Amino acid sequence: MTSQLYLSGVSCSFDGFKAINNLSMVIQKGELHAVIGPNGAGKTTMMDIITGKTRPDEGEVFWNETVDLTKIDEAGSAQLGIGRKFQKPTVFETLTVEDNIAIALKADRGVLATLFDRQTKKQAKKITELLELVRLNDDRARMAADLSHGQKQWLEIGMLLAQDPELLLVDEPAAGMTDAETMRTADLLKSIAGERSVVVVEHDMEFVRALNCKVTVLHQGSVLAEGTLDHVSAMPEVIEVYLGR
Amino acid sequence: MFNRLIDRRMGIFLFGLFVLTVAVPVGNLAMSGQPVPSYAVALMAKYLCYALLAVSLDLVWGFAGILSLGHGAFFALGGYAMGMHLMREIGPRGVYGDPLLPDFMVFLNYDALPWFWLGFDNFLFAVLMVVLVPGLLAFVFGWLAFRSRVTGVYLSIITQAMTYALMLTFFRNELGLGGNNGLTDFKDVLGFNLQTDSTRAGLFVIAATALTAGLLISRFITTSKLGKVLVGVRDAESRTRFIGYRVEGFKLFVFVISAMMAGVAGAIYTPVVGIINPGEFSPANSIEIVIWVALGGRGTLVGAAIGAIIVALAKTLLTGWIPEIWLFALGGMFVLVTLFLPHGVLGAVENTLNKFRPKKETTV
Amino acid sequence: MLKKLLITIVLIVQGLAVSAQDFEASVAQLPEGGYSDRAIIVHQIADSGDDRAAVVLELLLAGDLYFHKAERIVVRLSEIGDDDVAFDLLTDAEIGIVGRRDAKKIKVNNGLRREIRAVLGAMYLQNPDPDVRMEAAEAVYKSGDPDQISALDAAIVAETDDDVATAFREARAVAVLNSDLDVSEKLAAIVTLRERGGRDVPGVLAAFTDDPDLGAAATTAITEIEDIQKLWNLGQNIWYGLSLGSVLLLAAIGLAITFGVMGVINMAHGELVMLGAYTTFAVQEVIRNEFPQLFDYSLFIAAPLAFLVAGLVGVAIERGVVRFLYGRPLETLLATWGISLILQQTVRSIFGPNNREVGNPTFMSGAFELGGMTITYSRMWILLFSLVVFAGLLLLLKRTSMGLRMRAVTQNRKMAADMGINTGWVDAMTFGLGAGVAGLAGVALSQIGNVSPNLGQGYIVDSFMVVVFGGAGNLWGALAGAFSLGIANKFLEPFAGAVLAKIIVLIFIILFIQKRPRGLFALKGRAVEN
Amino acid sequence: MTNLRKLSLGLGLATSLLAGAAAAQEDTIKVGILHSLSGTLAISETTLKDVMLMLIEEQNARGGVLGRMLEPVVVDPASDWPLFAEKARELIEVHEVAAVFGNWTSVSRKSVLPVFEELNNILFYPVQYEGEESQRNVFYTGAAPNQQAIPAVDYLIAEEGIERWVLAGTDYVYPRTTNRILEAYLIGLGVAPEDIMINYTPFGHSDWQTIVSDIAAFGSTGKKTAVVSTINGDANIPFYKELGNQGISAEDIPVIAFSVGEEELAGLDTAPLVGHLAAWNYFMSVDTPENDAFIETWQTFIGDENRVTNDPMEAHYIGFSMWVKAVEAAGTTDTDAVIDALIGVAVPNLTGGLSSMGANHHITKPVLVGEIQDDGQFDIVWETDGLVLGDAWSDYLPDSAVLISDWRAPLSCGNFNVETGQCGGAGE
Repeated sequence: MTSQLYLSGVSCSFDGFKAINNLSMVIQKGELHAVIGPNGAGKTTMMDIITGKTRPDEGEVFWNETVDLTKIDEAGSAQLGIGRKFQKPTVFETLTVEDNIAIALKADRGVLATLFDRQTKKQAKKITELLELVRLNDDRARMAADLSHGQKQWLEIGMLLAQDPELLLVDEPAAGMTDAETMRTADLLKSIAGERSVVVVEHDMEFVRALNCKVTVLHQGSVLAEGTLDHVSAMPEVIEVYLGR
Repeated sequence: MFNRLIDRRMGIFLFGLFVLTVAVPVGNLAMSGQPVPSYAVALMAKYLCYALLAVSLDLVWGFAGILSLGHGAFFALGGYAMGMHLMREIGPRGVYGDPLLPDFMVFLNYDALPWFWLGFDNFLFAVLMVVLVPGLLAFVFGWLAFRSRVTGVYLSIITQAMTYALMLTFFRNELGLGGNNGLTDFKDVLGFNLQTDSTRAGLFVIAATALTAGLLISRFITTSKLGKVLVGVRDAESRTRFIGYRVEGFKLFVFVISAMMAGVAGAIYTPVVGIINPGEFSPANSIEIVIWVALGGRGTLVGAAIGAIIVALAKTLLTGWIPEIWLFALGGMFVLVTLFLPHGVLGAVENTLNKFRPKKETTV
Repeated sequence: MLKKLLITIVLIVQGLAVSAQDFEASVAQLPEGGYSDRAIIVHQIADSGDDRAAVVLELLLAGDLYFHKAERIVVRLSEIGDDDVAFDLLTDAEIGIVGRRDAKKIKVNNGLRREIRAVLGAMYLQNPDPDVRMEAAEAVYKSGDPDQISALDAAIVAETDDDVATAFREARAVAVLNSDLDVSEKLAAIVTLRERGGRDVPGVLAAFTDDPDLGAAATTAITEIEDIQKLWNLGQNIWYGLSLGSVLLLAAIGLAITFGVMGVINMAHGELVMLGAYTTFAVQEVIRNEFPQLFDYSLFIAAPLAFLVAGLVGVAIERGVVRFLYGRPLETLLATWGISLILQQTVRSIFGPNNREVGNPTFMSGAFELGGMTITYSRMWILLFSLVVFAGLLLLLKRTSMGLRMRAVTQNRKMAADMGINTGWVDAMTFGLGAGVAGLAGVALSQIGNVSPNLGQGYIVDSFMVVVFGGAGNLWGALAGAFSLGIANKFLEPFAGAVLAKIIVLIFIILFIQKRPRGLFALKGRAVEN
Repeated sequence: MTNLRKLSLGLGLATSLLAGAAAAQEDTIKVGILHSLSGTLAISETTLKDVMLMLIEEQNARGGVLGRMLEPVVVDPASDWPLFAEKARELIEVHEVAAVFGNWTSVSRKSVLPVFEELNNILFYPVQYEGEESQRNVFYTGAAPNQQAIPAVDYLIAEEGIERWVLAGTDYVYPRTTNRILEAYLIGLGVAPEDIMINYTPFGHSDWQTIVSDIAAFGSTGKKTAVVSTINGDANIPFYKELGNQGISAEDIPVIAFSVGEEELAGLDTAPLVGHLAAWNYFMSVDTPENDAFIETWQTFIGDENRVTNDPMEAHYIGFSMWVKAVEAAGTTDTDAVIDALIGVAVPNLTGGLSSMGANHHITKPVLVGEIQDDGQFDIVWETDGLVLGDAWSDYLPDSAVLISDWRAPLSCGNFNVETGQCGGAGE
């Protein structure tokens, strides 16, 4: 079984401050993986590096053990099949819900291809499916700006799935969701995992527990502990830096 | 396809434009007593050139969020390309009767035509340059700027720097493009004497057609998936990247298209007004274009065209009616519109109309 | 040269013993003939040795001598009340009021002025006032008239002030070179001049480079002086750069606040500068008419007023328009553009479209030599002024509670509001501050540029370049931006010429922004974005 | 609603046109005034607009022309060249003016030329310019290079013994051409090319430090040096201020200017500039009864006893009285008749002579050289004995030396080539 994502000895610092410090981590294909850690532990920077937004100072980042992600920009990583969801939901406010999904839909990203693109039946069907999955089908004609915070979260997840990525990086999906929605999200992510790999960064312990998956604890830019939630949460140092608070 | 390109506002506008395209030449040439005087024909042709220019800016600003404060540069370059052809067409009819050299070269002591003037005696070559030169500039400039992710006000200011630098360059007489006087004293285009009503009417029709084409092309782009991506770029650039679109490519594409459109506008403008000079590069002119768009309604294409026409018309009338104080009126107009018509004239008009009309969906 | 020769010949012909009658005769001849004739008469008057000679020549130099058409004599006019009264030049008897047509001016042109100064210089070599003697020395130096050697020798002996003495020796040196004295004397003269150095000496020596005896000495002297001059020119260029930079800084610094810190694209910024300049004009008008003696202090009165006027207009703009447009920076562009048109036209309607005269107070006019560099006072004071304004602004933003509030609001409007800061008021103050500083800039610019309704347009583009190049929202950025652009411009100018230099700088800015899309000093605080 | 907009646009124009047509019915003769009242040129042109209004008012007081009152039509071309053309068309087509007085820069004139040609109307152009033009519908009342530059240089050589020359100008056609003429002229007089320095600066150039010090350096070689300045309006004030501040006095390096008049000096403290020169065909200080009267009326009209007069104003004064005289001679305002009548018309100028309109549509004027005084006025230090006729085609430029202009029948050609013996390109 080959690894989906492979980080080794990655370090990255911003004017002196080491955000990521010799971080190593492996995500297996189809794995659901939670990353927890206090603020400033380097969770977001890690995602930036994976998605090519930030270049690491040193270390290797490999995709499918072949592609060197440190040489690729955001668009490139996305085209490889890495989908990313931000902590703060960012959707295209002045486009309709439907269009949001439509432009995220997996397709040739070239300029001309996009210019002359005509939507196929198949695509239309796919869009409807996704909209139903994220329960926005009735709002498909509304402007994304008019959606509630939670709905935007869902829309973004929908856009993420529309890209049909092999790896999803999900940053605090539960933020601003009701408990019910949180649980639904957890179920959704679990259902996704398997055919896709999913990395969830989360604060909400309930949520992580609901995922019940492998957990990595980040601290000061490097891995502090790894294992099941029960395992790690039993470790004193973890309690010290994280749960202790 | 038709429904996609022609929504209500576009339909009405194009209809009006079409009516005008027929009525004006007829009224000017065919009917007795000239209900439409030649004066008005030349004026309206000029307005339509401005309208096309405004549309080209709206395409990049209204949809891709690229505020270019240097669009006048593309307009002027197109104008110069056409002007150079018209200069060549004067031939030996210059005041010095030099068969080859334009007058300004004769009294600035040129002994031969500079290399970049070669080929401009050929109309098609000139027309090609009209789109290529602005397009190329836009490409180089955009490639640099978008690749290094210069955005927002920084982008705006360097576009201004671009047009300012070009203005200074074109003011220099060494450049061999007539310096401050620019290119003028044109005789005719493709053999049609520029000083006849029929030629003027012809130019008017051409301007109207160009505007229609410009609007439809822009409309095609903005209603395509690429159009939606551009809006995406405008709203949340990084998101578009994470979805997998190479934003710089998309920006570059519209920027170049828009520049070419501006170039065409300039090319028609030159024979209409009979002169092209470095003044067209001045940053103030480019700012005015932005004002047309904002005033008409950003991101509506039709609104941009209307904005241009309103301002130009106001300028014409005010400078005649109240020459002493017209700037008050114009300045006041800008202030009031921004304060009270946030969506521009078009937006305001439509809102008021929609109050009376049963709610009907209009796609942006 | 030729004219001088002619004069000397004439003098010889007329013989040297000139008496009082001849003095009066010469004076009577003044109105006749052209300038060259008049030059001869000037010499006659000087050589007459009459004690009225100096006075007459001074009056002639000042252009106060007229030919009274009715009386047919030379008179001096002096203004008494509103009308000109004529006095007989020789008897000083009052002849009465003369109208525009009754008297014909005895004209002097540049050539004649030079002659008179030279002659007067010779007369003043022994003048009690050292400053006068200094001027005299310069005048004789310029004339290089060999006839003055003896007079100079006498003066040098009598001279007590060392500087004046050196000036005399240098003047003598030139005279010697033009004289027919022997070579050793002249070589000595060349040495004296070489020690003087400076820009004009090579000019003097250039005439002797082909001289068999002096050639070598002259040439070496020239090269020596010019080598030194080269170094100074470098310094001069830096100075010019700094001075241009200070102007840019003044023009831009207000914008660094309204645009940089608040994110308002204020197209009316240039007009606010203009208002400052016009305030200066108005102040000077009042002073000219009411209390002329205060004129030298006009700027000190104008500066605070300009700050207030521009500042208040700024506040008005902010309260009246801009505040409705926060978060829509591009609409502010549109609105402020409209405002700029209105301001221009207002000024045009009030003060008229022509340029207005803003005088330099004495401490701002003229220049002084710093080694081989010429430093004009106006530029120097403006440079200092710009730095003072900058420092003041920095202190105000960093040290005062007002500044604290401003930064708080610009960095996080909402939180600041929650903390009970009246954001609206702070906005108005910040904008007013930026505008006021623009007004101050106007005061300075009125001293070196023209004061017309278009003044603002000339500076707006440059200001934006500076702010963006430096990195919006950062005062230090503006400082660095202004001076680096200024110096770059001035170093390019000698090679590329004024226009090309500017173009190159602009292209440089465009490319630079590619490298640092957020300017020299990356932006902090609220992002300036659309 | 957009076609409503269109409709109103059409209407707007239509009404303004009708208004024009209607007004033309009334029994007045309309005179167009085409001077910028806003933008960069307002500085110079607004005055000319006012002077025209004054002249027309005066003429009406004298009973108008051909028993009809004159009606001024003022428009604002806003220092925008294409707008000049548009406004010219508006004046002629909509307001049906009998003649137009206007323009300042050459480029604005160039942009209106085709309009006047096509609609066959008359333009009086009051500003000194580079020559190299003679158009049937245009009458040039400003100075041509031979009425300003050449005599000025002659004066400097004769009276100031100048041997070294700086030709400094703003980078546009007038200075370029003038300087080329001067260069040719000077070299013709045996001046060595290395004794001539030519420098061009952009419009509104404001930082003169480097250039002024270059001039000082150039002038420090022992040879007497002078600056011939064709620097354009706006840039002059900073230039002179820098000159004054760097302490370059007229006695060291005199500057003679062709574009600096009383109006420009009004914006300056001239004390440090005393002795610098200007060459014009008129100075406010000219001592003649005509001039006194003119100044009197001007200052009362404008309501400011400190307001100055200058050369282009005199040009309009001359041009206007020539037009009046020609119209009366022709007995009609019909363009062709007036154009013919204008040639040979002689009217008193303000310098005590009779200026007359030459067959090349340029006029005869005296050339004066004045030195700046501390009161912002010029002291006339030299003037030509007789009047000089403006020369449309300079004799010092190879290509134009062969051209002459004579609009009288049978030749009636603006650029007749004496070598080929035929009317050059444009003349039809």
